[in-house]
Formats: sequence, structure tokens, C-alpha cells
Amino acid sequence: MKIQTFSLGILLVIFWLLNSGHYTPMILSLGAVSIALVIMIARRMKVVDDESQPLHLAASIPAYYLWLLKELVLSNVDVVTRIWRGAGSISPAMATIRINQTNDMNRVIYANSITLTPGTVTTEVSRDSITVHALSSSSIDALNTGEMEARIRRLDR
Amino acid sequence: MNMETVINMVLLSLLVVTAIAIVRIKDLFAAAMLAGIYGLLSASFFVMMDAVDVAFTEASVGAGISTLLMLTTLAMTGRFEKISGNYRPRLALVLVALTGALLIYGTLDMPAFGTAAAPVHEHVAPRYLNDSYAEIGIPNAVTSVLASYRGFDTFGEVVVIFTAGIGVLALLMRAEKPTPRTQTPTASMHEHMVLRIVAKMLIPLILLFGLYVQFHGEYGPGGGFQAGVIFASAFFLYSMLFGLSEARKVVNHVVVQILAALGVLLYGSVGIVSLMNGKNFLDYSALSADAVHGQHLGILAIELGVGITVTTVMIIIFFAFSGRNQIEGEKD
Amino acid sequence: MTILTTYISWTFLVLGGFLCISGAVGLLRFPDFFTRMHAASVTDTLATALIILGLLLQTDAWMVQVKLVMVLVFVLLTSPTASHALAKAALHGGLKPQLKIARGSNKAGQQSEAEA
Amino acid sequence: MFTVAAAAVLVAMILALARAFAGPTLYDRILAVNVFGTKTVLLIAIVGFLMGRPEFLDIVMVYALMNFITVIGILRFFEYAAESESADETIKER
Repeated sequence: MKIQTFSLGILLVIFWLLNSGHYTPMILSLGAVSIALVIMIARRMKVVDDESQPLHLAASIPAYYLWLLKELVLSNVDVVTRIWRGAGSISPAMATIRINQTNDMNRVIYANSITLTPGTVTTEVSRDSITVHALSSSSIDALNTGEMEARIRRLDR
Repeated sequence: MNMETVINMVLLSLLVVTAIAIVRIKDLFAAAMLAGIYGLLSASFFVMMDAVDVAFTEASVGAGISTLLMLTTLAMTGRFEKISGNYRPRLALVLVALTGALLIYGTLDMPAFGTAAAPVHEHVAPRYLNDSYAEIGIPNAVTSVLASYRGFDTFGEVVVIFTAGIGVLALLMRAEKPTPRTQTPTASMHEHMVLRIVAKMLIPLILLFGLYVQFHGEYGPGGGFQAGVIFASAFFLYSMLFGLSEARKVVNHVVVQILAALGVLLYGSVGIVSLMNGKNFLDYSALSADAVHGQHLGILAIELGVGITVTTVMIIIFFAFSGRNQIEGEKD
Repeated sequence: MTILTTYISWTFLVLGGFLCISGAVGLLRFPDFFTRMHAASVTDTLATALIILGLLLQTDAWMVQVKLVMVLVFVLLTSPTASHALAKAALHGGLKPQLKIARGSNKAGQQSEAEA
Repeated sequence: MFTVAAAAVLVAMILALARAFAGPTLYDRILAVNVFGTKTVLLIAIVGFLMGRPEFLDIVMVYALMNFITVIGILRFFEYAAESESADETIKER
């Protein structure tokens, strides 16, 4: 809990300094008061934990996002082609895929990665499976190869 | 024709089309959705007109909060208009037509839109624009006008908001009893895994963004009104995802009500302090030996008052509405 | 700003604009709510990213760049979340997706078995 | 080039508006509002540059935020409505 509060504090300080652009003593001290207030409220709301401050992922996440970016571009191209070719080119499919993730954070990263890539939307997430609606059954097949899932599983190792 | 004119024309035509659609549509949920679009459109239009502060308010209130409040209302009242077959409001139609005609008649001798010779551009506006920086010392002239030159009007606005809060409390809190009930939102929180984690990440940042807007109103668009709404919206998000009773634990409603009054009080007492120092009500130059510094302090204080009142009244209204919904839901 | 960054920025803006329109066309053309949702996500992701990156290259003020990046991160975080919530609500609300190919509908069970 | 991008965003806005009018289900309308919101975010960002005032970005931020909160709010109230009323009446368009 301590370390997460600290990292939230750092995050908030960076957020304030980047947004503010005014570094007079007055504004800076108002900023300090604001950050203290926000941390207090966040603690009361119990939103400061390893789910909101996933420090353990910090090292491995950038590489994952680069890979996701590549996927994102490819699937965008795919969906855009289908849009212009018309409704005949799509074959909507739904499937429930088993997942093997140890914590909710990873499940959420997986679910959101699927939704973020056009052509697939996560409709349901549970402990051991994820339901996906896809624009074409080939996207489901791609998910079934488990590449994305494996990459996410490797994140917190 | 340059791009700005084109954008203006498109935005205005979309506004008209949307307005007509809102009037024609029978499904009130759909109308609320379209009203959200209307808010987005008018805010874009304000941006085009360079009225950045207004656009800011419209973005947070018109496009955001008011849609939410309309939906909460619909959850209480039901989704479709109830019109009996022989409902013909002729008198109302005549009255509306008459008022409209009068208003149009009233605008006939007004100067044409955007004329430089219009009285408003010859007297007050140039005075504000030319002198406000020397007198108040802050770059955003809108804030100077709003908080200092016309501080009295703004005081009135804050009191109006406060009154609205009291009104909602008086109407809706009546049925409020701290009955322990099965909390649907909390119960389903595990299903809402994605929402839960994303909201947890965002809420502190939304809160801080609200405070940033609060304290930077002197330099850019923003100020107490917008900040209050943004700050409160973090609480809305929290209560929508974690349940109303959890949210009430975070902010006790007695404290919220007291704070709402304190915001107004803070604003008013700044005025009293300037009276005591021998200046006019809300003339902040009385607050410090250096007049410009006094203006700074005064604006900061009253904006804080505005921010506190707006935040708390928004929270009061939202909680009252959704609390009422839960009770109604239980009766069924 | 060099000529090169200008050209890159223009490419991004035009491409982003094209994707925007494509997504909106898909929103109109696709047959049911769930498929339209995929079209919408084109505009939410790559189109937004390209336009914001295009704008980012146009300015030298770091403050503006930082805010653009913040907007982008925010959109990339919230838009899949909102889409997911919307899809889920629609399914729970009883809206049935049109699954075009017959094998698509009963595929659900089989595939997860195969995977496991 | 800002002009091209702004024009594209405007066209997309018009198309999204058409979807919001047409429905047919409520979810389509919500989706359209959401898309419209994202387009507004982009439009204001571009307009800021077009008019040489990129400091509009704070507003853009608020838009993105409110867009998200509204969508979540809408879904929440659907859930309430679905619990209290008969599901058919709430969900299906008449």
C-alpha cells in the first residue's frame, strides 16, 4: 500500500508539472495542496493499490505496447478494407476463448487489447474465459493461436 | 470562403438538424442521446467563436453532466412520452408564437451581428480588454470580468446553484433512509473487471485535473465552475462503478451539505472583508496593500468558493437522483 | 521544423482523416450493432492516433506536445473500455448479434474445447 | 493540411449523426454519440491548430473525459432500468 501511494504521488506531481506550465511559488504550493488532497481522497476511495498502480508491469509493458501497435495497424487495415468492400466481406462470429491468466490486471490488459484492435470486441471477461465478438472468424482463429495471451502472461515475470 | 466559415456553417446546420430531431423523436432516451450530441456541437461552435471559457463549461456541463442527469430522471419517469390523443395545447402554441414574434421584433433595431459599431464593442468591452491586465494583472480577461468586474453577478450565479442544490435536496432527499440494501453495483463489480481497473487508474488523475483547472483559471480557460464539475465527475464515476453507498462513505453527505454552504460563505465574506476595509463590496483591491495583488487574492478566494459550491451541489444532486432511483427500483 | 517532419505530419493528418471517414462509413454500412462497433473502433484508435501525432509534429511547444500525448493516452485507455462496456450491456440487454455464417454460432463451444 | 483533416472529421461527424438519427436500436445511438464525441475531440484539437491557438487542448481533455463518463453513465442506467422494468420494454426499440 505504501509503495503504491508513493508512486501515485510521483505520478500526480508529474501530471501537475506537465499540465501547469506556471512555476511560481504560489501555483506550486497550490499544486502541493491539491496533490495532498487528491491522495487523501484516493486513499479514502481505496483506489490506490497494485491494480491502479501496476508497478510490477513497468519494465515489461513498453515492449508489449510496441507489439500491440503493430497488431493495431494490421487490424485497422483489415477492417478498413472490409468497410470499403461492403457488408459482403464480413463474417461476424462469436467465440468463448479459454484464458490462463493469474490476475485481474492481466485479464483486463488482455480484454482491452482485444477491444483496442479493430475487428474484435471483448463482450465478457471471467476468471478463466473471455468472450469475443469478431468481424470475421479469421480474427478468432488468430486469437486462438494464443500469441497475445502468451505475451501478456509474460508481462509480470 | 475560408475553412472557419465552412466549419461554422456545417456545425450550425447540424445544430438545427439535431434540434429538430430532438423535438420530433418520441423515445426520450434517444432524445437524451441527441441532446448530448447537441451539447458537443454547441461546444465546438463556441470554440470556433473563440469563446473558450464558455466552450469549457459547455463541454463539462452540456455534453457531460446534463446527459447523465437527464438519464437519471428518465430512470425515474419512464422512457416514452405519454400523450393522450386529444392533447392540443393551442393556447401554449399561441403564447409561444407571440413571445417569439415579440423577441424577433425586439431584435430588429439591434446592431447587425458582429458590427464593430455595436455599443457593446464601443464601451465596456474595449475598457475590459485594454485595462484589465493593468488593473487585475491576470492574462485571461474572461476571468477578470467574471470574477472581478462582475463579481457581483457571479456571486448571484453561485447562489442560484446553491439554491438548486437545496431544491433538489428538499424534493428528493425525503425518502432517503439509510436502509441497508443489496447493492447491485458492488455485487456486479467482479463482472465489471475492466471498468473497475480503468476507473481506479483514472479517478485520481481526474480529481487532480479538476484542481488544475480550478487554479489555472487566471491563465487559461477554466475556473471554479468548470473545475467543480470535473472534480465532481470523478465522484460520479466512483459511485456509478462502486455503488452509491460506497461513495457516501467517502464523502459524508452532511459534510457535503455544509461545504456547499461554506463555498457561498467564502465568496460572500471576501466581499465583506473588502467592505470592512472601506472599499466597495467585492472590490478585491482592498485585500492587500498592493491593489493588483489584492485582486489576485480575491479572485483566487472567490474561485475557490465557486469551485467548492459547484462540486458539492453537483454531488448532492447526483447522489439524490441516483439514491431515489435505487429506492424506486426496490419498490417494484 | 524540417521539410521532412512537415511531410510526415501531413501524411499522418490525411491518412487519419481517411480512416475517420472510413470508420464512419462502416458505422453506416455494416448490418448490425456489433459489426458497427468494429467500424467505430477504427476511428477511435488509429485515426485518432494518426491525427494527434500529425498535430504533434506541427508544434515545437513541448507543453502542447505533452497535452496531445495525454489526450491520446487517455483516449486509448478509455475507448476500448467504453466499447467493451457497451458491447456487454447490449448482450445483457438481449440484443443478439447477427452471426452470418452458421458455423460461427456453434463454433463458440468447440473452439474453446480445441484450445484447451 | 489541417483543412483536409478538419473536413474529414466533419464528414465523419455527419455520418455518425446520421447513425444517431437512424438507430435502430438504442445501443446504435449510444455508439453514435460515442463516435461523435471522439470526433469532437479531434475537431477541437485540429481547430485549435487551424486558428493558431493550440492551448485549446485543456478543453479537448475535458471532452474526452466527459465522453467516457457519459458512456459509463448511460450503461449504468440501462442496468438499473433493466433490473426494474421488464427487459423487453427497455431494450427493444418500439
